[in-house]
Order: sequence, then structure tokens, then C-alpha cells
Amino acid sequence: MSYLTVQDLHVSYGPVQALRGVNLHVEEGAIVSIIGANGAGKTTLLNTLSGIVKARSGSVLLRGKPLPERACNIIRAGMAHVPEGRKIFPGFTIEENLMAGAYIVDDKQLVEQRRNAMYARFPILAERTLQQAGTLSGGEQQMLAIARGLMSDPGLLLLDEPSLGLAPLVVKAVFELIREIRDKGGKTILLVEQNAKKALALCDYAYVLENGAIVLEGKGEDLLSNPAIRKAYLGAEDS
Amino acid sequence: MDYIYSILTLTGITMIGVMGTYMVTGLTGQFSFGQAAFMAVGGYVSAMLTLRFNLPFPVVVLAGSVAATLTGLLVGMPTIRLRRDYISLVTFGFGEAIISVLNNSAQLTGGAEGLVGIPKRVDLPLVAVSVVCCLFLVACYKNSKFGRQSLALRTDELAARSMGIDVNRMKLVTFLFASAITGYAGVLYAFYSQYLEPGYYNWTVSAEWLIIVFVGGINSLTGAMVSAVILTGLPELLRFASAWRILIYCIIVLLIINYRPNGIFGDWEISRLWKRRKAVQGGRA
Amino acid sequence: MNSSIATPSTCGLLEVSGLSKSFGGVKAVDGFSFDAKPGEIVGIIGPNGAGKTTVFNLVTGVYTPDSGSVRLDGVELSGWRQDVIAREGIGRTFQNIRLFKGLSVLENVMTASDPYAPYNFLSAILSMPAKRAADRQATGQAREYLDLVGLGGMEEARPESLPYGLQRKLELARALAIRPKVILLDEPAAGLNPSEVREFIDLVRRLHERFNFTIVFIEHRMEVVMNLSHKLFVLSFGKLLASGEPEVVRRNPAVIEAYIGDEE
Amino acid sequence: MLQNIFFGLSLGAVYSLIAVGFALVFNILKFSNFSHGGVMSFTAYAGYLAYIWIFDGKVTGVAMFVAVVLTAAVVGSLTAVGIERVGFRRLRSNQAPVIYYFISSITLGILLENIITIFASSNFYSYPVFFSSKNVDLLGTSFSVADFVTLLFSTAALGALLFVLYRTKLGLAVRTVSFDVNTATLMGIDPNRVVMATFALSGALGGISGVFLGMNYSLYPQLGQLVVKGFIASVIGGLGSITGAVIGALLLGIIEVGLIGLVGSGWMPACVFVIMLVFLLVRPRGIAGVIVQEKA
Amino acid sequence: MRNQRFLAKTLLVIPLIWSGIAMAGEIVLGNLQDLSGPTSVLGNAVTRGAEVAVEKINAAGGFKGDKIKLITADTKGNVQEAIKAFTRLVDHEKAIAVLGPPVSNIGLAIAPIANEKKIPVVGSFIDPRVTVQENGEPQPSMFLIQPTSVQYAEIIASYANEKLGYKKFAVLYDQSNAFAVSMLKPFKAYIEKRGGSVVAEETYTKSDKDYRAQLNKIKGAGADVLYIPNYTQDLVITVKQAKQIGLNLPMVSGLDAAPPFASLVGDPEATNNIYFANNFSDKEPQLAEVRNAYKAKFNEDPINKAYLGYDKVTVILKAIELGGGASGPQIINGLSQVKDVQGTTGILTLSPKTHQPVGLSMVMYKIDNGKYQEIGRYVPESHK
Repeated sequence: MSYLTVQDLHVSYGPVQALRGVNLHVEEGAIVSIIGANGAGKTTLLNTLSGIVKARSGSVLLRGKPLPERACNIIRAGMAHVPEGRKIFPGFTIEENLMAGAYIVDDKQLVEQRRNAMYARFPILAERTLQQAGTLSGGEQQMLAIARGLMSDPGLLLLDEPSLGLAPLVVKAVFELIREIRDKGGKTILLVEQNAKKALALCDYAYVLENGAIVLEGKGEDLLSNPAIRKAYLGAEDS
Repeated sequence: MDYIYSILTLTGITMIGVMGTYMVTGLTGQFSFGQAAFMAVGGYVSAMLTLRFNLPFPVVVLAGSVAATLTGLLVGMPTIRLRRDYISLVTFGFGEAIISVLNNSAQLTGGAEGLVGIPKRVDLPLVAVSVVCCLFLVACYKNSKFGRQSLALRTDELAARSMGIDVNRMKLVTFLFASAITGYAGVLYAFYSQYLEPGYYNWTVSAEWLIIVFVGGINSLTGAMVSAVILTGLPELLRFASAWRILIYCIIVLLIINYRPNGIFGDWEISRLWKRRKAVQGGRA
Repeated sequence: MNSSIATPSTCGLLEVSGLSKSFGGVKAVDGFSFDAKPGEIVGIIGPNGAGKTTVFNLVTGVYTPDSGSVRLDGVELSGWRQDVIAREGIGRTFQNIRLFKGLSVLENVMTASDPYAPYNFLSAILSMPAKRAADRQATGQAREYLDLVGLGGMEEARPESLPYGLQRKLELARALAIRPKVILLDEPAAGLNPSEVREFIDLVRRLHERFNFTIVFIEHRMEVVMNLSHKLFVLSFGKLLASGEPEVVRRNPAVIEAYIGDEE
Repeated sequence: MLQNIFFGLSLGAVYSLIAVGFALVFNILKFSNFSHGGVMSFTAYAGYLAYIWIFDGKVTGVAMFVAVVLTAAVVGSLTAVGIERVGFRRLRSNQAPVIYYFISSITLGILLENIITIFASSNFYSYPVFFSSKNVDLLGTSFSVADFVTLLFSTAALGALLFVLYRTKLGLAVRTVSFDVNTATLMGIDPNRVVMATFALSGALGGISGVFLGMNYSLYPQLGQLVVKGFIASVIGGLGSITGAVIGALLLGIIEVGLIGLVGSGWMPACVFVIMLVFLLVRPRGIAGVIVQEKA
Repeated sequence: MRNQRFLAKTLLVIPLIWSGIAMAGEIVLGNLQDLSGPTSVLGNAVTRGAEVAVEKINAAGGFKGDKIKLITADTKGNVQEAIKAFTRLVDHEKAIAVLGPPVSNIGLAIAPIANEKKIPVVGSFIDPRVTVQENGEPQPSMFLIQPTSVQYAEIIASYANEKLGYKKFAVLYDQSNAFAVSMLKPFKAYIEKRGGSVVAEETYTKSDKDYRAQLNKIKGAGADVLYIPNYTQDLVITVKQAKQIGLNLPMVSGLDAAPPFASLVGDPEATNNIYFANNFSDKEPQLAEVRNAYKAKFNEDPINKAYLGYDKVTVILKAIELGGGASGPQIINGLSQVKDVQGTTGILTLSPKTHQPVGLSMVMYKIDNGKYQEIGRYVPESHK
């Protein structure tokens, strides 16, 4: 069964059409990536899924059910969103950031358990639980953002450009982490990436977004060798 | 009829005072929380010059406005670059400081007991002419390069800078002009009421002027003037409701802020009617 | 292939070298250099977050560079105030259109010439002949610019009521009106639909032919980049990754990797 | 000297309760909430009415004090929540510029003050004496029990607030929203409820301040205009910062008292203005600005 | 736009409809009071006192058959509002006389208009400038029915100096309060003329709520007594804080120390050894009726301003009788002839030269351990 189904999604910012009829499916347990150039509408798509941006038309079904109306309830339906630019709370400690991620969980023991699990998985965070998050390096902040996203134990994790502004070695670590979250954590992952090759190599299935519309889709490894990808990024070969 | 005259006169003076607030808040987006203090400066300086040196009226009018402008320079120079909340604090503090100085220099100003014996030099015709003249000056200012640059920096300081606009200088110029106009309102008030007291100029008056500007329309001189007339007139109309009238006044203001978020007039100006007609005629020609 | 664009002369008009800026320990721009000759159209491209807009902000004085120099016509501009730099002759547009909402379309363009308007405060408040003449002239010029970009007849409209594509054009007209030597366009085609993009490319060409100024632009729409630029600079992680002719640059493996990412 | 510092501190303690209530709302909605003054006046009278109508004859002394303070805190919360509903909810959904919030808050402040004037002003009122009026001498300074209680209670209230802000989920939500509404929403936090909770907290503090003001200065409708001291303190402290507001308030208290000794009370407001001006020029972000900068 | 125009028109039309037209057989008295501003407590008390008077007269068939109509207008404690309100009362409501406010600033502001319109204002504005011009001529339309600040301050000073024997005075007053300031200068002048001295002079302003620093300075100044001519809410703070810092001076004050002051403080130890002068004596028989009527109507004890409100009505009606008619000039004429009229606050005689009461004594009280003790009427030798 399709875990997440997006049908004919249209979004406008005032007069600007940001998404023009996007359709996509995410199977349970899959890593699906959406790739595309700057400004193609990738972030808008994720923001619409998590309710921050209101769609003009179209439908989004999570496990066959429509998403809650209000943005703040969407995480309760089992979908967590790690936003672009990480958006960790810089004045909070690492611990507090994780607590914010577990805001919807009322069971204190459960929260503690998950927190400990995060520290186990991210030893770098465990070392400085009381450090202000703003003082972390970019890669560490990304780890924290992902850990925060996992604190609500979502079925589906939306990741927006996790590689943004990170050095290649760190990017590699982040992608390994994503795979691990799926393999060991059993999460379904929808990944928005600019780093197309990395994303395609990682994912099971991918969509290419251009000017707010899906122009291409297919299995990750199939797209990896498709020359049209290059076109999507660097323009037409022949013009 | 005297009743109507006195209301019209005082409304006219308020209108001129509000023009100052309009310029600072409506044009440059600063938040003047002590605009009434400039009225105090204008009023007291002109009144004291008259009482002590018996200078002719036109001279003291000029002196009052100039004094208010200089005070504006003193306050504005160091602070105009601060961000909005700080400007409100500084102008607020300035207003309180002026009041304390007036209270504390009783030999000169009469202190809290007030200054009496100011001759009556202002009547409705003079105020009416003043309103028209000031309105002309302010409208011209708004319609000149100064007004355009002020409005530009109000909506977007960064973009304004990138157009080559010297933002701080423009804010200061507008602030000074506003001080001068408000100072003039102070002079008119002094020579109409024949009595001055420091307590009159406290921050609640400045706050009331801000309310007037916002109810009129965030960015409309026309709106500010209409709302000055309505909101100073409204309490008069509500006098029959005595104690309830401020309550009603507040509720009306709240309704406008909530349900007409750009104020009554938004950024509409009466001059647009005229402009449009001209454009239509131009089109035909 | 870009034969319609006037050939640039040889000496540099805008010369930026070794530009660096960090925010809270993160190096946003790291020793970036580029230059543009008079009449040249230069594109700056690079992946998201590479620091392109920061470069513009450094050149126009929004931020002060930590190090490096920005020279216009041989005059060092780094460290100068934003409005002074603008008056020296660098105009710009913004990624998220920043028009003056309180002003009409015409007045938006007029603000560009207002800092130079030859009348003083007194003429302004008394609406003296000097002021009226100057304003009339400024109005005339502004109308010309509006006509040029295709906004003639919309002088009295409010900018926020215009369709998006026209807002972009208005921003362009406003930047033109400061009569810049160099004009910086930050993602000028963002949010435009394909036909608008083609129209926009034509418009820029037309304007360039007429004024022959230098254009530096940031863009991710390759159609625009390839059609307009004489020269490309690729920015990645705040550093210059490659530069040169567009066709050459886009075949550069390092550039492709920066954009599309590396494989295992 | 020591005595004067003590006067300054205890005055600052009164200011700090006001300033913190003020700063809380700024923290979330980024505007100076002048309706806080109205809340203080309103609750001061509400506490008095509670004393007259409910508690009189049932409890006395400290118990009465606690009963009155709690009532006022509850009424303050409700009033502030009501204010948010009437004055700011619509503005928020319209995404109105901050300036409108400010205007709305001033109007609401005037409104509340006026309601009191209509219903309660042809006589003066005052709270009963809650504590022994004996003086306590300590280290060469003398202070009253009421003073001591004020200080103690302010500290306790601020402590409780800090506890709520830094140790509870609600506090976490408040701080999260203050940083970024969208990201907070992604965490499952309902911004509307957080804003309401913030107003409730701020109102509770307003209620407590109201009772203190009423207790120390007797009751009259303009009591709440002391909110301007909170305004000054929180700007000096660094807008929106809770600790900054406390420091700013204590500093303001000490400066005011110090200036009375130095230049005399007549020139004090003018001197406060000059000091404020110089301070803002030297440190435009306020005292807590350092922390804000480090965040960036 | 159409809506707005309609709104504007409606707003302009309303006042015309709302024209107050005096009915035949009706005497309209204006009552200009601060109902919503900083001194609203005083203004409301005057209003209620006046209402009691009017109700009583109307219940007894009116004044010579004419019903009395009291129209109250709010000044918001603001002089500009007061000017508007005053002209409205006179022009619009056709008031033939106006009960003035207990606030001198407003008296000063409306004096020129009242003179011009020849409408008498009977008030309790104690600043002598309200009733006497700088050239020594009386303000033609302004009348005062209680001692001026000079008389008042001298009564207190004389009592403190001559009866109580104090020589060294400290003063603490609200510099932004015209009442307090006007009570200060004549006090100092009187004391210094009699060989006394002011050894400490401290001030505060309206927004200050902590006077301990000032009181502490006074503590070290070696004064015999502290003079505090301030509003009630300030006096409450003063005595509480004086006690806190251990300042044990006797104090003298104006009528703001009258009830409910001591009960507001609620601390007998803090309200000890305080002398003050009030307008009326609770023991005097003429008061009882008014007090009972007031209590019955409003369910609270009248404060002294309420009695003054009552007396303002009494004096105006007396003046109509004396002046021979109910027009402004006739009442003004009558007011100058007011002699030995029994008011609740004393026997009133108004001087035609100053429009101020002559030889009006005040009632001295002492507060001992929170208890009020009436000492008796007092008037200094120099006033007789």
C-alpha cells in the first residue's frame, strides 16, 4: 500500500505558481527522493505536506487518510519534517532541542528512552547535552535536526536538503545515517535533495521536479544514468 | 456658536499636531511616543518670550517653531538610527524629561501651576488658515522627493538604501520638519488657551495622536486628518454618554483596527481624485 | 551565438577580489573573486547555499566584507555605506522582489532619481517652480523607463496589485533609473513562467543594447544563463569553483559535480 | 549607601514584576504590550473586590494575602487571555504589522482603565493590612515586613516563571514559538495555544503586580500607568529577554533612587532620560543583547 | 468610499439633533468635573455632592418653582477637554452657571472664556490666580468657595508654627501637581516671615511611587515637622514609607489627610501625630442631613469634596436670589454679595474684590494612632 499519496497538488504564492499539479507516491519503508534545481519547488512541496504552506488544490493522503487540517497536528499523524536550513533552536541546549522534538509525546519515560536512543546513535550529541545548539558545527546541527525529527517516532520522515552547505565528508556521513534510519529504524523517508547523484544512489525511487512539476520519475539507479537529469540541472544541451 | 468654534479651533490645532505624528510615523515608520513634547517646547518658548520680552507675535511664532526644531535635532541626531522600539522609548523618555524640566523650572515656566497671562492671539480664522497652510506644506512634502524617499524607506529600508537613499538623513529631515510643525501647533495652542501646564503634554496625548494616525490609515494624510476630526469630535458627540464615552471611543478604535486593518483610508489620498481626473483629461488630449 | 550582444571592452569596470565573509564561524563567502568589463554580462551560478546572494550583499554594502576588495572603475568601495555605493553607480534587484508598497508604480521608479533631485527642502514644501520642474523631469524620465520595460500606462497602479512578472519588470525599471554603471540582478527570472522567461531575456538584451551597461546576475534558470551571459563564475561553498565562457563552464566536470553531486 | 541600594532594589523588584510580564508578551509577539498596565489596574481592583465580597471575615493575615494574590493572578490571566482574543487574535490571523498590535494594546489599556473609572472611582480604596507593619533592621538598613514579602514574592513569582519557562513543556513551547513559529508548528506545537498561555502567564504576573501596587500605594484607576517603568526596564534589559528585564528593572530602581540622592528628585526624570540615551547609544541592543548576538 | 462619506455626514448631523434646549421653568447648572482623568475621584465626589443638593431642592418643589437640572461634563483632567466641555455647557446646554472643578489648572484655563461669556464659575480651585488677575482685579466670572491656597497654607503654617510651636520644617511634595505646588510657596513664605525655616525640601513627580530616598534625606535634616500638601494616594505612600525608614516626625497636611486616608493606610502606627486642616467639621449640625442623604443615595461616606459640591449648588442658588435673576451677569452680581451664607463647610462670605471667601476658618484635625480627633475651627490672626 502506498504510505503517502500526493495527488494533483497545486500551490501558489500570490500570483506565482510554485507547484503545478504534483503527483507522487511513497511506499512504506522506502526512501524516495525528490531532486531538482534551485527554485524548482522542492521545499514548497515539503512545506505543503507538513501544512506550513496551504495548497490551492489537490490532496495528500497518509496511509490512505487525509492529513489533519492544522499544521501543528500533522506530526501527530506520524509525519515529521526536518526543515531546510535545519532550523534547530540555537539558544536551546541539545537536550532541549530533542525535548522540543518530542513535544507531542506525553509519556516521560518514553521520551527519556528515545532520548537515550538518540544519544546512543549520535555519540557526538551525547558528549555535549547541555551545550547551546547554536554553537555546533553545520554537520552536527544537521545530526541534531534529524535526531529532533526522530524524537516523535514518526512513520514518515521528511528531510529537506540535509546536505545543504555541508562539506563532502559530512554529507557522506549524513547520507549513511539516512540509510541507517530506514534500514534499522524502519522509517519511510521522503528526501528532497539538490545533490542529485548522492540522493539517487541512496533512494529506491525518485522524482525530478522542474518548475513546480514532476518531469521525470523512476528508480534511483535508472535515473542515475539518465542524461535528462543533467538537463534538469544545467539546462538544455542544445539551445 | 462659541461651542462649535472652540471645538473647531481645538480640532484644528490637534490636526496640526497630528500632522507631525503622521510624518514621523506615517512617512518614515518611526514611532514617536513623545510628539506632544514638541508641542510643549513650541508653546512654552513662544509664551515665555511674549511674557518676558513682549516680542511681537510673528517673532514668537517663529521662535517657538525653531525651538521645537532644534530640540528635535538634539533628540533626533543621536537616536534616529536606533531601531523602532528604542525610538519609541527615547521619544517617550524625552517627553517625560521635558515635563520634568518644565515642572522643575518654576521660576521660568510657572511649574506645575502653569503659565498664565498669555495674551489671546489665536482664533478660529487663524487656526483655519494655519491648518490649510500646514496641510499644504505637509502635502507638498509628501509629494516631493523627501516624501517619496521617506515612504520608500518606511516600507523597505534595505531596498531604499540600494536606491541610493541616505536613510538616516531622510529620517532626520522628516523628524525635524515634524518637530517644527508640532511646535507650531504648540504655539497656536498657547495663544488660544492662554494657559499652559506641563501635565497636558504627557505620553497619553502622543499615544492618542498615534491612534488617530492609525485609525485614519497607515499611510494617508487625508486619513490622518479625517480621523483627527472624527476622533476629536467623537468624544464631543458622545458627551451625553458622559463616563461611557471613552469606553465607546476605545471600542470604535478597536473595531477599526481589527476589521479595517489598513485604517479607514489605507493609503488613499484625496489628491488622487484630482490626479485621476487630470490623467483622464491628459488621455483625451 | 549571442551575436546580438555588444562586445565588451577589455579593462575591468567592476573588480571584486578575495571577498570573504563569515557569519558566526561559518564562512559564507571565502576569498571569492570576479570581474566584469564595461558592457559585459556576467552570470554567477552555483548550488543552493553557495553564497551567491551574500556576494551581492557584500558588493552593495549590505554587509561589510571581512576581507577583500570591491572596486568600481578603480574606486575602492568596500566598507562604504550602502546608499553611497548605490550612488556610485551600482544598482540592484532582489531575489524576493522588494518594491515600495506605499508608492505608486511611477513613484517607485522616481525614488531612484530622488537622491539627486536638484531642489532643497524649502522648494519642496512650498512646491516652488524649481521643484515642480525637477519633478516633472523626473516623472518624464520615470515614464520612459516604465515604457522601456513595458509598464507604460500603469503609472498610478500600486506595485502590489501588479502580476508577478510585471513586478519583476518594475524592479528592473527602478534599478535602471539610478543610471547604474553596473546592475546586479538577483535571480531575475525566479517565479516567471517559460514564456515570461523568454520575454525577460529579450527585455534584458534590449536594455543592454540601449544602455550598454554592465550586468552581473545570479540565476539558476539555465535558459537565462546560457542566453545572456558572456562569462560565468561558479560559486560553491563560498569559493570560486570555475569561471569562463558559459559553454565551457557547463561542461566542466567539477561544476557538474557541484550541481549534481558526486557518486560513490 | 547600603540603605539606598536596598531602596533601589526593592523598587526595582516592583518594576521587575511589571517588566517581566511586559517582556513575556514581547518575547512571543514582538511588540510592547501597553495593555499590561490596564491588566494591573484591573486586577488590583479585582483582588480588592475578592477581599470585600469573598474572603473578608473568612481568612486573615497571610492567608488573606495569599488568597487575594491568587485571585488576582487568576483574574489577570483571564483578562489577558481575553485581551489577546479581542485585541490581537484577528491581527495575528491577518498578519498585521507589529505596529497595529502596539496601537491595539494602548487602546485596550485605556479601555480597562476607563472601565475601572466608571465603576470604582468616587472614593479611594485600599487593601487590608496583611502583615505586621513592624520594621526589621538588618545590616544597618531597616525595611518593613511588607517590603520583605514583596521582595520574596517577586522573587518567588519570577522563579516560578523561570521554572515554567525552562523546566516545563509549556515553557519549552513558549520559547520555541518565540524563536520561530513555523518550526515550532512542525514540532506539533499549536502557536495559538502558546500565545494564549503566554498572555495567561503575563496576566498572572500582572495580577500579582496589581496587588502589590494596590497594597503599597492604595487603589486608584491610574495605578497601572506604572507599566511605563516596565517598558523602560525591558527595553534597557534587551527587548523580550526575561532576565534582561529583571536586570533592567533593578538597575532602573537603583538609578532612580541614586539620582534622587545625587541631583535631587526634580531633575531625576531628565537625568534618567539622558542616561537611557547614552546607554542605548553605547549598547543599542540592551543589556541582554549579548545573548541575542551569540545566538546569531 | 461611499460608506465613509455617509459616516462623516452622520457624525456631523448628530450634534445638531442633540441640541440641548433649556425648558421653561428650568434652571440649568453646568457641572464641569474630571470624571475619567487622574483626579476623577475628586470630580466624581463633587458631582455626587451636587446631585444630592439638586435632588433635595427638586424634591421640595424646586427653586422658587423652577426645577434644577444639573448637567455634568467630563474634563478627563485635561485642560483642552475642559475648554471644550465648558463651552459646550454654556453654549449648548445653556447652563447659566457652572460648578467648577477642584482643580486649579482647569480653573485657570477656563477663566478667560468664562469672563468673556459672563458665566459664573463657582469652584474649589484654590490657586488665587484663578480668582484674581495679575493686576489685582478679580477675574470677573470666577468665584471660590473655600480658602485659597494662600489662605489655606497660611492656616496650616500658622497652626503648626503658632499653636504647635514648630520652627524647622521639612517639605515633601509632588512637583508635577499644581495643588501641591500652590500649597507650598505661601507656606514657606509664612514660615520664613515668622522666623521659622525650611530645612529640607524634597520633591517627587506623579509617576514616582517610592519616596524613601527623599524621606531618608529628610530624616537627616533635623526638622521638627514634615509638611506634605499632597493628594491622598501620595500621603498613603508617604506615611507608610516614613514608618519603614523610621522617620518619626509629626506631619502637617491639607484636607487630603481627611478620611478615608487613615483607613487606607490601615496602620495606626504610621498614621500618628498628623495634623491637617479640613473644610468641614463632622460635629457641625448642618452636615448630618447631607451626609445621610449621600449615604442613602450612594451607599458610601462622602469625602470632603462631596460637601464642597453640595455647597457650590447652595451658593449659586443664593446668588440667583441676591442678583435678582437667573442670568449669568445677574448671578455674577449676586455672587459678589454673598454674605454669611451657611454652607456645609462653614459660613461663607465672598469678597467682591477678590471673589474669594473672607475670614473662612478651617477645621483642624489630628490623627493619633489612626484615630481622627477634631481640634476645632481655626483661623490665623492675620486673616481676621
